[in-house]
Amino acid sequence: MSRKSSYQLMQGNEAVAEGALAAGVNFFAGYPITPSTEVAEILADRLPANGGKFIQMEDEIGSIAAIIGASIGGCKTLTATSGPGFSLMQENLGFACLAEIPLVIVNVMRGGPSTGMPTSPSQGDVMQSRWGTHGDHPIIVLTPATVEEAFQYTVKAVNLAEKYRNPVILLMDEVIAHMRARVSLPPASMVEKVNRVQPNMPPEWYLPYERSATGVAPMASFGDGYRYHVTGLVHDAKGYPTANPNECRDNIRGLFTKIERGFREICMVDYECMDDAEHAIVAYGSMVLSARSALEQLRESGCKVGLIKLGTLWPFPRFALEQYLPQLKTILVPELNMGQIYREVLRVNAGKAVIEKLNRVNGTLITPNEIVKTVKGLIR
Amino acid sequence: MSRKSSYQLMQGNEAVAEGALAAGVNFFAGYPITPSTEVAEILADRLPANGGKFIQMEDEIGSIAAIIGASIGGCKTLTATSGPGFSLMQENLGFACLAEIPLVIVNVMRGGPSTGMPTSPSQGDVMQSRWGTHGDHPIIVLTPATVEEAFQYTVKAVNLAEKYRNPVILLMDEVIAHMRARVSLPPASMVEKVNRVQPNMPPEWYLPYERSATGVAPMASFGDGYRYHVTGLVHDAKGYPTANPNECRDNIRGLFTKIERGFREICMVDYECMDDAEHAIVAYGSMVLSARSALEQLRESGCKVGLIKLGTLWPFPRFALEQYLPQLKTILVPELNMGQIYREVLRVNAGKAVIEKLNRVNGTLITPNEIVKTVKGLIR
Amino acid sequence: MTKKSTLPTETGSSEHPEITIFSDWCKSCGICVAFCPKEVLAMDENRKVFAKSPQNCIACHMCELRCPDFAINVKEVEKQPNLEEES
Amino acid sequence: MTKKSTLPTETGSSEHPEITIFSDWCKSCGICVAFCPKEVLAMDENRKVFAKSPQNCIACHMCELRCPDFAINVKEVEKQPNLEEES
Amino acid sequence: MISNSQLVNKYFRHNKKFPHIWCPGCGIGIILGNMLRAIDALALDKNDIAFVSGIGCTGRAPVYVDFNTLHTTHGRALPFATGLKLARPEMKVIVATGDGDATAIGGNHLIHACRRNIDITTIIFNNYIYGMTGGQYSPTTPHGDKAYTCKLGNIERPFNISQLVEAAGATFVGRTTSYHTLQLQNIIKKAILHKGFSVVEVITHCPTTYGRINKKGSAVDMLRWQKEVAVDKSRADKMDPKELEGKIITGVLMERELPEFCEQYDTIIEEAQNQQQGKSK
Amino acid sequence: MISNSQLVNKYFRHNKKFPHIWCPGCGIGIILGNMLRAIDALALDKNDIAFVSGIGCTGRAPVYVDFNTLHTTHGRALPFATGLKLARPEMKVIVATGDGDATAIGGNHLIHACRRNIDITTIIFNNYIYGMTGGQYSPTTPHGDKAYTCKLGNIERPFNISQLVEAAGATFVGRTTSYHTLQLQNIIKKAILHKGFSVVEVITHCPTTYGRINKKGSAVDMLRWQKEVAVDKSRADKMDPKELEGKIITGVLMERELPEFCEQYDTIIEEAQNQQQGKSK
Amino acid sequence: MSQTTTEIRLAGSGGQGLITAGIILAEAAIFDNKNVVQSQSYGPEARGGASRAEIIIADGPIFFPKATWVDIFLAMSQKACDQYSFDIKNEGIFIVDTTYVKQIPTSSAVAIPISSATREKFGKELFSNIVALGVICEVCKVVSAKALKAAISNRVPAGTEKINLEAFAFGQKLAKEALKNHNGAENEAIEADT
Amino acid sequence: MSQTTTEIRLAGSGGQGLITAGIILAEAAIFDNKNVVQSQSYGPEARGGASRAEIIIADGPIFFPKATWVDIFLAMSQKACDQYSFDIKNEGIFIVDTTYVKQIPTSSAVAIPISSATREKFGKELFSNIVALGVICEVCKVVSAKALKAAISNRVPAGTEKINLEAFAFGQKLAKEALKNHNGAENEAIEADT
Ligand SMILES: Cc1ncc(C[n+]2csc(CCOP(=O)(O)OP(=O)(O)O)c2C)c(N)n1
Ligand SMILES: Cc1ncc(C[n+]2csc(CCOP(=O)(O)OP(=O)(O)O)c2C)c(N)n1
Ligand code: SF4
Ligand code: SF4
Ligand code: SF4
Ligand code: SF4
Repeated sequence: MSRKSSYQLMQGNEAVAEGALAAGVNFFAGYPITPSTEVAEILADRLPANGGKFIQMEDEIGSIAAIIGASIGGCKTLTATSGPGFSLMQENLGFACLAEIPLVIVNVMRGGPSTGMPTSPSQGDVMQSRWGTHGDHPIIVLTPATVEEAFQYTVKAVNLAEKYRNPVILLMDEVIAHMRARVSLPPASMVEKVNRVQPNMPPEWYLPYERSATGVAPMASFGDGYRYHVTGLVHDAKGYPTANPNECRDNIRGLFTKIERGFREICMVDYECMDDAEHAIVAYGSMVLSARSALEQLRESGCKVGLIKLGTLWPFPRFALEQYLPQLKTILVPELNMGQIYREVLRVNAGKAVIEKLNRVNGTLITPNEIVKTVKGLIR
Repeated sequence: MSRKSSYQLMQGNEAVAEGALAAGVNFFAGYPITPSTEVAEILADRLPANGGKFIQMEDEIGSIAAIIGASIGGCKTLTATSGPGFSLMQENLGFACLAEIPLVIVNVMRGGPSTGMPTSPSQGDVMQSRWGTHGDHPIIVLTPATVEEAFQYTVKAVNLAEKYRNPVILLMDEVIAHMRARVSLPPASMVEKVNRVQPNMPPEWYLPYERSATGVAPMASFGDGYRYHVTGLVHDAKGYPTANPNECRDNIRGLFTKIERGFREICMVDYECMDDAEHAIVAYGSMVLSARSALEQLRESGCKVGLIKLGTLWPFPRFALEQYLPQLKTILVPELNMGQIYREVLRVNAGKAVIEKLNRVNGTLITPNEIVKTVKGLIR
Repeated sequence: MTKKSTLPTETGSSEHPEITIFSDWCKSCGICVAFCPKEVLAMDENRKVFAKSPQNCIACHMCELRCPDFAINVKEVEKQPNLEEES
Repeated sequence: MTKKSTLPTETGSSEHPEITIFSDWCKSCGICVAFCPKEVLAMDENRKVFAKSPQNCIACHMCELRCPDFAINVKEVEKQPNLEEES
Repeated sequence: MISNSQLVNKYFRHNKKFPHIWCPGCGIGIILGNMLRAIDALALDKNDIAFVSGIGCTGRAPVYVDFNTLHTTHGRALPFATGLKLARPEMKVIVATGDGDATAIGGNHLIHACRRNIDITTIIFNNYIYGMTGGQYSPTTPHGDKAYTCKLGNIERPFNISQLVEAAGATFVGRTTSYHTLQLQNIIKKAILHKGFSVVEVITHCPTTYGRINKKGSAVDMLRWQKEVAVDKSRADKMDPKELEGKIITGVLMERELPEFCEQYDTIIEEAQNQQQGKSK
Repeated sequence: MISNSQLVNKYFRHNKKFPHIWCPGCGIGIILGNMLRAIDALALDKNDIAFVSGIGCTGRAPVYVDFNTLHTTHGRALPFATGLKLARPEMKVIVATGDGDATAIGGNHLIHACRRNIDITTIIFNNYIYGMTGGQYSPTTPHGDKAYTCKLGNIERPFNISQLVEAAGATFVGRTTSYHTLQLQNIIKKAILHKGFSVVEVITHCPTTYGRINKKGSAVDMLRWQKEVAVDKSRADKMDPKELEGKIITGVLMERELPEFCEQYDTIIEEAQNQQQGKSK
Repeated sequence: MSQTTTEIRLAGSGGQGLITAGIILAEAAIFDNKNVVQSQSYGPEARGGASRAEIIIADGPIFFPKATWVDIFLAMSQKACDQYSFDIKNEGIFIVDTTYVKQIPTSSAVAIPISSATREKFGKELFSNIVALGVICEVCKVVSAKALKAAISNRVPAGTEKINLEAFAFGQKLAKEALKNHNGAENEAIEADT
Repeated sequence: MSQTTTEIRLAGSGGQGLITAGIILAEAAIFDNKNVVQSQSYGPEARGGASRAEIIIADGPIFFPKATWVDIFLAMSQKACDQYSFDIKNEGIFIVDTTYVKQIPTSSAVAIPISSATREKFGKELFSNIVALGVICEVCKVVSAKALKAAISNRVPAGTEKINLEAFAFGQKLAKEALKNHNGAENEAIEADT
């Protein structure tokens, strides 16, 4: 796509597709679903033109399976879906976690549960993105709040997936996915691209699950001469199934270790007006937009309010809160769900500040004014 | 099955099947999976003999779909699965939540994620059972700690499902599912059976989603003359799709209201030695067994330790903790996962007691001795 | 909208079949017009169907059977339907 | 167990094909014994296979092809395999 | 014949649901109407009918009509219907499903329902595309045709639904188009009366997506095409394969008798109860 | 011919994996061995082979052999393999799957892989039952036979896999048994060489579950049965249907040439790139 | 209308192309070097229902992407007019397509038979959305005609630029006439280049 | 062996029927009016691997269902013997089937060729597990022979009760002989009815 000026009008889903291309994604498998379909449609056009591949699978189970297969074949892969499809992907998402396969799932959240409100905004899948598959596992979940971030976070998602050999979820509200805004994207050459570490030892020495100092093992692609085994069973460093308790422990705990080691790099948090804040709004996704508007008004009327904007939801960036807890009297968590990140805030808060939630599940947004009113009520 | 004495040897999975029959379950659809398969095998034999129906579906998605269909047809329904199958059921589980269909899913947890450790005990699916499907929704999750409870809780699960028009998950560790123990089951006639409330107004007046004072609407069976609509879209009191924000709010919030109203009835908690306890172990499932053994030893050696045994995991029985927080110095949460209920305990604790976790994810149990040692370490 | 508020726009005389169009439901797809074997129907300037030549109607009911919106109704006057061969 | 530790139990002389049985791998299913066209093989009292009549072996390799456990090996002495018609 | 007014009066729900959501000229309404006429002709009791669908434009059909209606998840109408039918064998269970719903995400349930020969009538509204999500290719999009995820032309080959369901075990297979409304009524009637799993494939048109991107003209043009390509089985049987190229054979393509699932299950119940009585004696 | 020792040396992984997990006499080992012989005969490079499986006793095959091996989730081997193949079209992708894995939970992926005609060789180990979970009926369990979830006899009818995959679009269909090891090798060789989606159904035996509950005797007895019921296609073509009742026709049942998916995708890439160049000019 | 932020809402029914119009308007704002956010509401997943596009144009940053206090409202169907006019500013500009809006809620509305005039002029209603853009441009001057023309050429299918620009000019003309009647004052006919 | 709690472990390989033996033992304990918990470990999902059944018998409540300090251990394969004997009490009873266990880890073990003796006597090893129960009954007396016989009759396939009871008696006999050699003392031959 040739750029006519440094600014352009772009939709959130389009920005995701552009981000994927910029990050080097060369394989997409998916199944259409509102409100994420534009990502697939754009990549169906753009990938082959860039020598990449697009395949529409028979369902979402097949879609995630196909990108796992392609990732094992060495591709940078991504799929895009929404709640119902994301639910169907859960089993194979667990496979990717355990087998440590880099991939990105874009989940554009719509009102739920079930078919729910297919074209309405929601943030109902926050906890699901962390806990949706069975068995204990860590995961990385990013959530953009603007169209520009939809681009940036997609790049980041692909890079983190590659770096940590882990699935990354890009969780986006329908609002961000469907709104169009003026953006200025960096030229492709300026975009940082991370590639998974490949083994450089002789094939006989290669242990596909032996963690290096970073906690991540190098990953060979099938067909490159490293013949190894990939399985959804708990496995040893060679990749072979094991029932040995120590090996099992090492396998599962190792998944956590690598993410813990990368914790600070993975966590993206922005702070706005927090220096002197006595009250904070913790927000993510579209609620950042409402909160920012509210913040302007609140500061104008002299309230010492700040914004903690979560770009990373999981692992939950607890430090972002902890560092401000000593100065905070109240924290408001506005969400388009019944209070999911609210629970995390409560946990981390450990009884210190007063925590309040503001929730909406009727398919409409919480407006800036509602936040202003609630914060003022809290401050009293 | 004729009883030879009031005591008999019974396996956990067998007790679930017996409980289902005692509660009046007359429809089972499932797909075999270790370690839950015995439930299906027993019911395949026993249901037709009791005039009920058993069908083996092509997968778990079909299994839950079939029991939803049968439940709408008026049957009391149940399915049994394990992690991978439970993950596949998530989408339709959300349908059942939103459409308010009574049914019971038995999830016998095995080591995960993915295929994991198919025959090893685990408690890895605790958070998934609450958050596995997309969109915000409440759910009821019970977890038995003995073979006898496997029977009792299955009955309770069926009854709660019927009473609240809601899916209920019976979450069981592999240990409980596969161990055999001496049990004495009540005669079928003594087992309390709850049936969903049926409408008794003329069909034209029937509103399938108009909440009564209990927060639950009466549920007609298809074929009984009440022709109504069931959908996975957010709907109004008639059951018809709506995009009206107020109706949407009423629909989603109403799901929560009915469970909140029933909170105390739904929550099963047992307290052992808690009266004078300064330290508590919070445990569920097989960890109750380890904890009880440990408790005996700890009390013998004079430690003021008690046990809070959670029979209901979701909605999380926060009051069970809250009432004891003033007297507690420390709380230990042993789990066969990386610390899932631990998070809930932390949240409810709100900084009051010292909370410690004890986790295992290698396919083996935490032994009583390990708990004893940890508690002693905590007490110092 | 309930049926009651849908006012029939046009009815024929008692000699030929009675053609009723519920114009609130009509989405102007033109199917009835196109497949009427007797060119009874036509579209007005607001792209709503009306019976231009009701007298030609043979009550074959093809417009009724093919209207995707249940928006057209043909009532014959004491006669049996005259179903046309379709293929 | 690695292959090295698996001691071959029996070998034939150089006149007839050399039959090797890896008895650690043999699960005593009896397939090789049943389908040997020349009744070369038999089961010992521990239900492990041995070559009872190695001299009769025609190196048809049917035992090898059908052993589910890769536990039997027939090596002909400089001869081409004599593959039996199967059906 | 029942008129549209009578149809609406007798079978439609009388609240805030009309005009329906389908695009101008969409074939779904035509098929729905003629399905209702078939049901009317059979004089079935509305209380005994369960009308089940998945997700898609087609999936929106049940909400309008006054039966026991169940709008399930995408691709899963058949297993929902299977559970319902087995729980209520006396009911007539009819499934409305799009080509994507039936053969993409729902393909497995379709072939298994065929195999089980459970007494359900499945009407597949085959418009060659995913209508609801705005026109991506489906497993029935013809090779070479365009959709919004294959703007350069579809490289996949379409399923032949009739062949597939026959091979999977269906015991009644019919096919027609939304143009051939009388044949449609006729086949649906037969399918409902058939004891066992019956599939009726209806070739229909989505002018908004498939029609637009493939430049197939208006709904009227697309109906004309259906008229042209359809050849009744009785005629086709006499034609040679060359002549039939590009044609769609319509009619009852296959019908056979095999034991029905629910009936067979009744024998299992009987046997199990006999055995149990034997034991307790 | 490569001997077992050579086979083990050349193709098996040399660590702690033997003896394998399959029961005494189980046919899976036989099929695996003869698949390796076929591969050996084709002189393929081990680095170019991806061996993919789902879950089940059959699914455990890949871990033993020294290829690029991928043991996926239950029923999903084919979509994993599809992604891998499309990412690495130069590799030979072989899928090992049980009857349950392939046609129960995985049935949809199977028919869609057929339809796409993607160049993957799928070997279906059909033992008529779910072995791994201890013997529940599968979509191929014969009508009337027993399993641990149908002790009174199966009321469902089995899929005819060959018919199903042909109707779904497979371009190579072969069938044989674990008894007919030479034919097995032969068909697998042809299937691997076939450009397009190939299915090889191997009738095999699970003495532990299906054999036991149906009183089919030992593994040896079950192999004898395979020998008896198998009729080579060349012979079967000359026999009349009556004679063939209860028989299983073996051999290459169908082979046809149709454009392969990955190759077609290459033309899309070419076209898209041409268009883009056209644009940027 | 605030100096720095203008909220515009275009509402009508499914096939009228108002989302496209919204996108063009937004893109034009960018060409005018303004900041912009555009969003839309979908009805139920299927087609034919009410459709609504919102465009917020500002000099500075824009946070909340939905209109809360609408400056300019275009209604091209009665339903849309009834449903989406509740939050129009008192001093806001209200444009209605009288082809479809028969009950006009305020006497201050600029009432133009956009669709029927388009049909008369071009034989089909296809270009009504572009005609509407011409109207908006003329009535509100929130984006320049130059930018709008550039945006139109950029977004419409290749080969249809000319006729679309004609439609735009036609809209401008319609508006001018209407304003004459409406305001009783002549509006400037020259393009408001910036 | 503690007065109130006895932990028993039966270990061998897949097809030997030790889980069934464990179940029968547990059921017999119930017939003896004791409390009991039985559990087993599975190998990987498939068959043929090591197999282990544990039975805890007590007068009072039993909480933890797994053996932690084994009183009675039966090993019917070398692998099981090697793998599962680490937590046997010093004073525990160690029974090995010398058919398959060639390396016996303690000289105090009661060594009986259970499988080969069964094969000799009954033509097949099918009944080895029941023979083993006879041995255990005789060696340990943890449950009564009467209860065991009742439990056997209850659990074995209908029609095979008689031969199974014969196998049980045969096991008792084998044990008696072995104990003679082992202890140098004659054990009582009468059934320990309770
Ligand atoms: C699990 C899931 N995946 C995807 C979707 C999105 N979706 C809705 S309808 C549909 C396909 C519609 O096509 P078809 O079944 O042919 O019906 P039509 O709309 O053409 O009638 C899709 C992909 C969904 N609702 N759920
Ligand atoms: C999602 C899921 N459901 C169920 C299972 C349990 N399961 C494992 S293998 C299997 C079936 C095995 O049968 P088949 O595919 O015929 O292979 P076989 O074991 O006979 O070789 C089942 C149901 C699973 N692992 N995952
Ligand atoms: S067929 Fe129906 S909707 Fe179409 S123009 Fe005629 S009356 Fe209107
Ligand atoms: S076929 Fe193999 S496993 Fe079976 S008995 Fe012969 S050598 Fe042993
Ligand atoms: S999108 Fe297509 S299938 Fe859907 S309602 Fe419109 S015309 Fe019909
Ligand atoms: S259970 Fe059956 S299929 Fe599985 S390894 Fe044993 S014999 Fe083979």
